[in-house]
Amino acid sequence: MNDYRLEVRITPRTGLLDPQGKAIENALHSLDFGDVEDVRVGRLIRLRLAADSADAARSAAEDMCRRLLANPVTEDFDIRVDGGT
Amino acid sequence: MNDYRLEVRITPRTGLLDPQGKAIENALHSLDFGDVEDVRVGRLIRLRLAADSADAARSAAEDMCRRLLANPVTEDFDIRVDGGT
Amino acid sequence: MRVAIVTFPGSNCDYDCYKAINDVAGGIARFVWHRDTELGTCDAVILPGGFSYGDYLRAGAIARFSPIMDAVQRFAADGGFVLGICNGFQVLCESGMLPGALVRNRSLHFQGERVRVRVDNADTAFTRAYSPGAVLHLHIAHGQGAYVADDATLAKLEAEQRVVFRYVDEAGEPSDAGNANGSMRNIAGVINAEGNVLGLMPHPERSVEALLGSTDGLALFESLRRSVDEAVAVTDAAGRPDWEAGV
Amino acid sequence: MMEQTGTVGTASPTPRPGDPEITAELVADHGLSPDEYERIVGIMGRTPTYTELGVFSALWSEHCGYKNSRPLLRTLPTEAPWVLQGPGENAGVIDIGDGFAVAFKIESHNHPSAVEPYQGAATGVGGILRDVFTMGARPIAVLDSLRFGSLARPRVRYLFAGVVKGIGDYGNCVGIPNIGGEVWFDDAYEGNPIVNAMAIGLMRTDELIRAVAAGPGNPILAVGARTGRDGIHGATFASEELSAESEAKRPQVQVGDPFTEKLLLEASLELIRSGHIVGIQDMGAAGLASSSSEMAARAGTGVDIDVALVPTRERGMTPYEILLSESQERMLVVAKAGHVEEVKRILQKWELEAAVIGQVTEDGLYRVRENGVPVCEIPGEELVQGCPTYEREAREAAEVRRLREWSPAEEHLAPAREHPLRVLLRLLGSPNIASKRWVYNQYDSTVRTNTVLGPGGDAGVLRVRGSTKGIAATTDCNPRYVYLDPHRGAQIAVAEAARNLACVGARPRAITNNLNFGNPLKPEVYHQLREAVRGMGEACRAFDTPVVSGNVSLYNENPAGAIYPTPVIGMVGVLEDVARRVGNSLHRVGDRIVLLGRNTDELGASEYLKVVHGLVAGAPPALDLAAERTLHDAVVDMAESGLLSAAHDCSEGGLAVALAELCFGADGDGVAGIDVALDDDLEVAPLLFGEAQGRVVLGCEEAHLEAVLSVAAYRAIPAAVIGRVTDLVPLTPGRGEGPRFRLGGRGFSIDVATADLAEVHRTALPRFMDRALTEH
Ligand SMILES: Nc1ncnc2c1ncn2[C@@H]1O[C@H](COP(=O)(O)OP(=O)(O)O)[C@@H](O)[C@H]1O
Ligand SMILES: [Mg+2]
Repeated sequence: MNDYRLEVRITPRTGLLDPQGKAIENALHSLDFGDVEDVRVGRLIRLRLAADSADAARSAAEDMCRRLLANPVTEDFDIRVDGGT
Repeated sequence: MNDYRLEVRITPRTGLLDPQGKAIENALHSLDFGDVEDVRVGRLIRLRLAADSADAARSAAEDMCRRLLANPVTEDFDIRVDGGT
Repeated sequence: MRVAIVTFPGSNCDYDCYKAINDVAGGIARFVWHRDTELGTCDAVILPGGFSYGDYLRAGAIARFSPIMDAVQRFAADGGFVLGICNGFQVLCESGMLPGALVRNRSLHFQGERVRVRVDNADTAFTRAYSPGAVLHLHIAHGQGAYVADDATLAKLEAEQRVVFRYVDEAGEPSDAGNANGSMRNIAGVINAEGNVLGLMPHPERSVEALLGSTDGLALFESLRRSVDEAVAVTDAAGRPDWEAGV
Repeated sequence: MMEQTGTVGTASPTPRPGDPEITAELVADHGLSPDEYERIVGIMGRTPTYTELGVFSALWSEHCGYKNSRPLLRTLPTEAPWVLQGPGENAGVIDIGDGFAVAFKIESHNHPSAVEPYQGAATGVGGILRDVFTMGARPIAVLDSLRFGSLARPRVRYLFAGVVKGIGDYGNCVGIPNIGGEVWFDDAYEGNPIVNAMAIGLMRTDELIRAVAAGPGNPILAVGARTGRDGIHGATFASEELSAESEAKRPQVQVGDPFTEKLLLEASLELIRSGHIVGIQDMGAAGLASSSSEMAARAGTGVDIDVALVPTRERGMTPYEILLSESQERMLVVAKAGHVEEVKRILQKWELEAAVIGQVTEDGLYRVRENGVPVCEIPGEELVQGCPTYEREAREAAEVRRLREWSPAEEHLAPAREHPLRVLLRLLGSPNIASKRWVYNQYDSTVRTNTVLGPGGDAGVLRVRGSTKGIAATTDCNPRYVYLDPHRGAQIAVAEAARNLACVGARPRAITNNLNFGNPLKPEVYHQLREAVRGMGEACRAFDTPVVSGNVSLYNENPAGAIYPTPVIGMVGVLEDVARRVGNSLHRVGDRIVLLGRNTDELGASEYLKVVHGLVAGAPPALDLAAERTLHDAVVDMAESGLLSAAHDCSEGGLAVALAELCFGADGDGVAGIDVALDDDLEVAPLLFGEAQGRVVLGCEEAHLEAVLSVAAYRAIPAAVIGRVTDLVPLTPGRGEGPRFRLGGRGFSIDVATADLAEVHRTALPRFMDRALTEH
């Protein structure tokens, strides 16, 4: 078994309203970051996982996302696997 | 001016308790993902920014983090810049 | 006591503070819109509870950039009394007027309930009408109210007796069981070094009438009134403009 | 600009490039029957365009058109001298005296919550708040009535947690206290939870405004959030059964933004009070299509709207999409001609967008254009009122009749193997009876500083500033009763609501109701609906509580069948002197405990049978409407005279549970000890756990006992002094310690530390829910 560090990024589905992103965008504009657009706020989940291979780690993480971490109705996710020591 | 896609990752300071991460870790264990450890939950902010260069984009984003996006008492941030079209 | 209550978009305890000041605490309150740049004449400022900017990003993070906040900072720097309640406390921390930060409750839930809070410093402008160590029944209503700060800050706060309120258990002790939301050292409210800016998560304005179940918050406003009266006696002599009553 | 577009041809709309062809299949996909489609063609005198078909399908859906329920709803009482506005508006309104009026309504978000519990429930609260503040009333309270499957299932825990968080986050953020509600669990709701939210608003009687598009020439504005593609056909969606396909319709999920709602709320009230507008309505179900056509129909006018003027969130939206989008936090405002700038100024202050999108016309036509080109033109009256209504075939399920005729055997009457104490503990720990603190602690119940009694009591109570009055509200429905006997079950739902109000000292005034039923095309379901409405109407007449608003949610089914029929009653009452409200915790040592009403041998449909014997059977308890009414009047009289220190009705779990609950301190602090002796000649189970109606348990000072008994005697209400409060502690003691709960009678006695009962009651829900986060 190897030790992997995973990063799961969960973001609101495109097309869905993201009121938080909108509020942050407005705030950035009023702070003179006028060139900012399309602010979307998601979640970042970092974790360590013991697995046989990077692929196994990734597929476990996908399973976690589908079952618990991401809301299948409103969120998309993607996964990065690092390490393997 | 080029168009950059930035990803700002904001995570709870190491050392600070992360009750949300802990709750997710427990839930994953009870779903038989027993090998998961060190779960930390942060925020992922994606945005588009017009800037002269990738460096300029990054430094604008750093400024945003310091002023608004991250709370220096509790959070660390890091930034990824993509694109430049 | 002339009190300016700042209304941010999303504030929702502004009216409650207004009624507590005007109807019960014997003061005169007035709303100030967050876009205003002047507070007008006043003896104290309240940053009320609620969800300024929807609590998006972090509670209080966006509101602290509201135009009025410059005036609030100046007012505080001149020694004016500033009271931040719940979201107002979060705004004060975000703006650096108070140390520390307020993060998600340990329960991970919004908590709307009555808790026990001990007055750990009854020698401040905001708590002088309480007896030291008094245990109050106050309501909390927040999702991000766990107080955190680094060790050095905590040590300094303790050393300077700037932890004004603490969550306590039935025995009046700041135990883990009595810690309503997972705050470090059970901290429910802190004051700045100068003693004129107080922030607390519980809502004293919800406990000023017996009909609603508790009057334990009343002495906070009473304390403020006394402190203001003393301060005003000095400043009015200095010739500040008169208060336009009832505006 | 409008003048200009108004002159661009009045030729009938023709299909837009890219519109699908109108086929029988497309018509069916829009939830319209061939007959209904024929009627549409008759109204139009031609084939409708795709846009027109979409508009018809939304307005003729069950949700907007009430096609299966309207004939039944017409039989309900809707009038009383104090009713200022009955059904048909955004919310009903009653006069409570002293120049104040109260607006209230309940609404379901069952289907959206089944798909996405958090957003589904949150947007449900958002919608019902808008219905109330568009009447000119400031929202002062929310209540929520919830039903879920069994908590043993992770999916149910996920739904339950998500719904509660959604309701809480939305209402908390807007700053409206939650003052009550109910949660009930049963397998019948597996896969199809019930999420009903009720809102109450307060105004001066002269601030009442109706949602009308009056005055030809007046400009129409779209206000608030931009229109996106979310929720298109939500109204049709809400009128279909849940299936694997509805899972696939996921992009319809609407996202709530309570922050914008709060701004809309303040801006709307300011607009209404400014005198610059003539009408305002939420763009709720079926969005712009229904709000604009309904406002016109109420005024007998027409509208002329250009969708190109509607601010959108996404590019390239078609007229069809713009008209039917259910994006949240949007309102339609009809301004007075020449006042648009003033209206916009008020909205700007609240950082809200507004755009003039059309005007009121006098030709009665519902006309929509895209950049001046007509895309939809429908006679408004027919569109809004022409939806055919149906009286369906009704037949009671033989299975239900059989269950109702069940009668208890020896083993049910005297739980020999289980000591009554064990039964009591099991009932107190049953999720249906256990404390709902886990739920309402996630709600802000004290914001606005008017909450005199919050959740956890028999009803919520608010004071009315500037008056001595109080407003009380409750939601009730025991769906097991309605399942076993829809007529009586619905009557009991109304009776329990009225009894709950009486227990806090309020006189019932009016109801709103949410009819949550299955597919009305099934004769058994239509039978339930018809009988429940009949029972509800009768009970409302008996209590003088007319129906002023309501909502119908049909097709609540899942693969396993229909839900229990669930006609939720939201009742509002008035206290003349709010200082005389009565709580449901015994709080004075020496107080006497009095039972009003009579214990019976009934056991049918009880929580006891379900929990202890796994049975859903028997007839629900008998209900004597006249006796109930007398009881409520008497309890309110006693409360108003200051005779009562506590009152609590007997409902699920019967007398033993009611007594136990009276011993748990308010706010979760403290417990009381009591000593109660019953001398009824009844079997143990029906006496302790039967759910006979018409019973209230009172606590009163010794000095008031005679007065209490004489009020009861005067009204010929059976009254028995059954015990007294022996001791009291302000903190909750540890296990086995502190005051004792003593309850004895013929052949049984219970003697237990009250703290032990309280702990079971308090910890049952957290035990399920605090395990861990749950799977989807
Ligand atoms: N979903 C909910 N939201 C708010 N309050 C609730 C909810 N469910 C239950 N409560 C509170 O808990 C109390 C007890 O619930 P319940 O046992 O159903 O009461 P009752 O039998 O008196 O109607 C309710 O009166 C209500 O105040
Ligand atoms: Mg009940």
